[in-house]
Amino acid sequence: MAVYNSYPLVIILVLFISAFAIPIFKSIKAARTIGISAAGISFVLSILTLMGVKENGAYYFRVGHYDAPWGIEFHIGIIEGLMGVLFMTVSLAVLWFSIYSIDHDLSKKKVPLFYTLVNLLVGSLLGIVFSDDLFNCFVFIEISSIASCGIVVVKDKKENIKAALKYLILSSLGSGLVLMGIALVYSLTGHLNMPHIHEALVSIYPEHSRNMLIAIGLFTVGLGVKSAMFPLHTWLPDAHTFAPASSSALLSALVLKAYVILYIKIIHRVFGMSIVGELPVLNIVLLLGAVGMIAGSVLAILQKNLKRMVAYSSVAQMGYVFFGIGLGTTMGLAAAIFQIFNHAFTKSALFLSAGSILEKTGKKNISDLKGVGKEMPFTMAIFAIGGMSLVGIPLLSGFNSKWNFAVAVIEAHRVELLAVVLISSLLNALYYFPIIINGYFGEESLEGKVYRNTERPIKELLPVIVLVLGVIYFGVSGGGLLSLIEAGIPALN
Amino acid sequence: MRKVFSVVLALALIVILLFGVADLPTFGNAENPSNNEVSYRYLEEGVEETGAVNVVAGIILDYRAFDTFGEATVLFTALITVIAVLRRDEDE
Amino acid sequence: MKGPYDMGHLIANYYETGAIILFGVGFVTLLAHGNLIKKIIGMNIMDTAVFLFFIAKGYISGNEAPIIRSAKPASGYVNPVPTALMLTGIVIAVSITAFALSLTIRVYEKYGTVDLNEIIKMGGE
Amino acid sequence: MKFLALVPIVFPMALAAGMHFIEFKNEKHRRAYLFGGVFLNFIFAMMVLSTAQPEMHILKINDFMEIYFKVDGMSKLFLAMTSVLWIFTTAYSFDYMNHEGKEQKFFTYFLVTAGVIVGISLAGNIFTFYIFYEFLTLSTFPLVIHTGTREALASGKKYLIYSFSGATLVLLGMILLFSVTGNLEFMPGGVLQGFAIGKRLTAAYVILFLGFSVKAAMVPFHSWLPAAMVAPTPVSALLHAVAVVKSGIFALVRTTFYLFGAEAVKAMHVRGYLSILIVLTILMGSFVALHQENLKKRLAYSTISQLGYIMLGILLLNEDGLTGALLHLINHAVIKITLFFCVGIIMYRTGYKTIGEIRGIGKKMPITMGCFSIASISLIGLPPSNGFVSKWYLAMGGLQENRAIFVVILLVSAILTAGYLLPIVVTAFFPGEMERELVNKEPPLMMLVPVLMLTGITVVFGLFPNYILHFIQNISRSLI
Amino acid sequence: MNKPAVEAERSEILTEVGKLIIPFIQVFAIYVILNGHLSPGGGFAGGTILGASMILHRLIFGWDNLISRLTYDRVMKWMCASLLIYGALKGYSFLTGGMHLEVWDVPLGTPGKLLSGGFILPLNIAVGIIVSITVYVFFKLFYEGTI
Repeated sequence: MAVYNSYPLVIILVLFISAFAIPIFKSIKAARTIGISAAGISFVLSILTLMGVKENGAYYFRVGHYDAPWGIEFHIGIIEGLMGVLFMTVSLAVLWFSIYSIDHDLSKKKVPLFYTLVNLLVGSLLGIVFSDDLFNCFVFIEISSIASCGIVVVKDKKENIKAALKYLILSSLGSGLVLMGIALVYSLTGHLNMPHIHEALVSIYPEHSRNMLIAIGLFTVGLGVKSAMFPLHTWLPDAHTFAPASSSALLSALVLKAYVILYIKIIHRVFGMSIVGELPVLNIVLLLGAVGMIAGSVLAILQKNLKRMVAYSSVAQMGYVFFGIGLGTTMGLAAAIFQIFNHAFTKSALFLSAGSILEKTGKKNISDLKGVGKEMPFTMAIFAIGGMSLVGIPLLSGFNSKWNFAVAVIEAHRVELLAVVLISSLLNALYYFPIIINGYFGEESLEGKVYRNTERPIKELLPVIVLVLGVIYFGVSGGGLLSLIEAGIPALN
Repeated sequence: MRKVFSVVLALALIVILLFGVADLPTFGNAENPSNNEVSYRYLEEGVEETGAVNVVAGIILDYRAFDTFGEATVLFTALITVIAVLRRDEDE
Repeated sequence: MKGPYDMGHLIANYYETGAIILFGVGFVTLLAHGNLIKKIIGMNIMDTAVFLFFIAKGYISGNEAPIIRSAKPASGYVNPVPTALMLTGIVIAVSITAFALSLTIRVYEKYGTVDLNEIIKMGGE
Repeated sequence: MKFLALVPIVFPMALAAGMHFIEFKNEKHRRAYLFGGVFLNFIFAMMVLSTAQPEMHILKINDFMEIYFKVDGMSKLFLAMTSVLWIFTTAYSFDYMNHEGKEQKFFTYFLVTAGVIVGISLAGNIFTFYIFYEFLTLSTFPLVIHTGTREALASGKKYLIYSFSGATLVLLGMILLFSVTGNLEFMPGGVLQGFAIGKRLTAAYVILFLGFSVKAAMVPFHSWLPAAMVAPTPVSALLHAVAVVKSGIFALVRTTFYLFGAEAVKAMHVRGYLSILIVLTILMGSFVALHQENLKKRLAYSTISQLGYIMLGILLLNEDGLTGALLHLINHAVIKITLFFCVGIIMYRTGYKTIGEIRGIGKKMPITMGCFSIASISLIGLPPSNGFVSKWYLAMGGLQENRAIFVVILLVSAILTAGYLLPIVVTAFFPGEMERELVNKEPPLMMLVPVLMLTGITVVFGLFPNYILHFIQNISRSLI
Repeated sequence: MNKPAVEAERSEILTEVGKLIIPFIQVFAIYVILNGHLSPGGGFAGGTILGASMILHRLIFGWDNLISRLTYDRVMKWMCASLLIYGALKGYSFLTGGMHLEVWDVPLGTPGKLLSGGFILPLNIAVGIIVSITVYVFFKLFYEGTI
């Protein structure tokens, strides 16, 4: 039992306990110090965990004194390790950014609460990713739903409250369905620990297939609501639009992803492809993902509000993820997980830059943003890189992601689906390029604009630049990450 | 319209789930899969292992204590969010 | 798949059956009503239904609650696991309800109504 | 020295960046800086072309994504052409842009595009090519919308949409091809040795062809080109004669002969359908050009039809056809850039845009209009002009495929070319009754000299085509 | 701490009955918390009862010194302190258990006695405090919008 095995638990404990400690101190400075230092510690630990896992492969870690069927266990494979690093990186960058931006949106008393909620949120998301016990995952799901609604509503505007309420109602509906699914599975197997459930299910597969189908359906719908699978995305635009920039970045980059990871675990660890392959679920997921890829982009094209447009493009990007899962092949899954990385970095950078534009110029409509490229060139440049990555310009991570999907589609002998991937990337071009163009070019829009008069200082943009560098890095050397993911997938089932 | 839609949806849900219930193990039967080695160990050795006569307390605070930890965290999170929503700032 | 569905089994599983129907009722209450309070009530009904369903899993006819006093064999007690889980679930439901209610209060302060449809009609931006 | 290839690509971009940091004392200094830079880049390019070891692997992301440069006959031809013409364009643009304004912005993207074009011509596999192809769109876009008017923005948007749709098709074709061969390197004779020509390969070829022909302005994907005429003249000259459309043609050559190989394409039996589109392109371009009042628009449509010739020559898939095509690639570049420069001079001097306005202008600008007439004659292809040589080889190729119809089409379109170019000359020199008194004189030397030199090149190519002809024949021999 | 706007007028009966029963309620709550490992109940149930008793106290006696002593900061301090204790204890046992370390652990004691069950008793107490405070704060916030 090496020391690093306990790091995932330590990460969660550190995040939660720091969150417990923050409200004692009233000063913003103290809250910031505690929150960010806890995130920093967890970041280091997550990297160490990943290195250890790469060294010695996946392992189980029991939380407490009792082994799997009696106690609760973590399962840490390469995928989980990667997710840990991803989550901590993004959340650290977002926290760093929030130092400069958050008190613009929040009243002084709310800022410590924001940091508390962020730590709780990230910790619970990591709990969802790490835990190997269905009911434990459910508990963490609830923490994360409350906390994510919380970071929407800390900003005391009426739209925020409306959005948070919508979000809360729909996501508690989703968690109700998930709990129902857990109940079904439990009544079939009497277990809550994923591998044990898997054994039991395989042993009783043929006769109880109906209940299994129902259970998977419940999980799909429940988690689909929470991770904005296409027809169930209706809560997302409001929540992501009105939340403060940092919150939107966290919500779109991390929260959606954790539920997807849980869904992947349920498909591969709980039921296993041997059972899921027999059931029609994955085809439906594939269809919904494909529809989402197109429809999300089309909806995004129709938007007038910048952040809302970015939010709708998240729907499209999550469509890619479900598309990859729905393919049901290893390559498809790898592409989906790579897309999770790509989208996490790109979309957080987009939201943060869009938020800075909104904060500095006070303009939230796309039509008003003409010439903003002259006023805040660097922010706009970050936005442009993010947009190009989603459009799929080579040497940016979005291109690699699309390429992976193309390969997966061809491997799955469904060449016709290539059209979906490419069309949706074209649609991305249709709504990202006009913004960039109007931002930088076009004469009458530039008149009266003063060069860099509203630009954020570079020091405050650094965290976003870090994220963008991540985008470029995954674009230039995406092969390493992909091979790592592919190496990690066998440990999933 | 929306009411009709939601009623139909709910009815469909009920019917589907009842199909599921129709071949769930029988209620109250000691041979059900849910009464397996897990619960037996809790009942057999729970007292020795946790020292709690109340097995449920033993489970929530020792066997599956991590759930309860999360549970306390849920309460705390709810408290923080409710404060964030409702607490008026006197100074402003 | 199992052949013809015997409704007798539904009667035998009357606990689960009731729970499912309750679940549907909560579902419809949550979706159909615009009034936020009713929505929250529907939410609670749904959760309660799931709790009922879950607890029913633990019941063994003729056995008593899992508090080990006498030297009774383990087979004499009901399954404690669902009870333990549902304790957690109840607390979670309480927290969610509290949060939702607080949001409702704020919504009423800001919009002057608790009907979600009207609120959405008012829009925002 | 494997990074040598990067020098002519990165250097202009560095220059472009440098412009924003260096404080130029006066206009002269900047001109010296720019011209020196472009010329230096020309020398770098020549160094790369004459390098000892022609293969340069830069960066390998995975077996599909690899940045890889290679110097072969085709890239020599294209790179030499572009970098020579670039120098002339630079010299020409100084005065012209001076009255267009916003030179800083213009020259920035101008230089970036120069680097991108070098990348395109040196790309050793289609992935590298694709990267620079996308960058070309992005870097020429600001030039297209340079004036910044609403009209310019609109046509710029059109340009973007067309180019990206084409690029998406290209990506699709690449993926399909890669899924079969697993190798996307440009090599003479193609990468398909030992692969059965299946449906997927055919689909890949057609998709790639259509995708690239968007930039090559093939009907029905041509309409962005006339729309892009709102750009200042040097840009139009670049777009047409040098950079964009020619890179589309270049891509077609690469795809057809270096990826698939003539044999495979022959075996696909899709040439018929494609050549129908191309014939449409030739005739339709010429016919529309006939009744364009705006000079630049007229030249634009003539470009469309001339590009049709080249694509036709490519699809003939025989040695003479390819020779003619490549020869016409060069000739058309030189001629068309000359024509555009002349029109640009007219606009610069008088601001006239349509034929009706330039009545009798030949008397005032004899040199300019003289060059214009020479260029038009060469484009029509009267012997002993260079246009004649290339068209001769195209006709030869057509006859080898015993498709006399192509020859007929060539002749018809030559007549049409005469039909839409000569009137300009005639109205310029023989105004009939003078309408208004023109006071303008010839333009400044910096604009006139490039035109003269280019005309000289045209004439030289017409009289002594052998040197370049041999070079091109070697290439096409190696490919067929 | 200024007085809240909402202030129900005192009623003799209520005060007397409250004086009578509230102590019993609180004692019962503490009993439930302390016997959580021996009988039905535990931290959550007992904490709820305790919170309910505090709510009752607030409703009957209004703004007297007990309530006014429960300021936001103090309440939060108690809450966070007990949560930190809880987290520290559980984290200790999680880590030692997970790492299979044979280190000192609370003696389990003899089942059935009050002082038994290892960590369960202190945990129950901590949970009781947390829950009671949460319930009370929820009530205060809903009722007065401030603490």
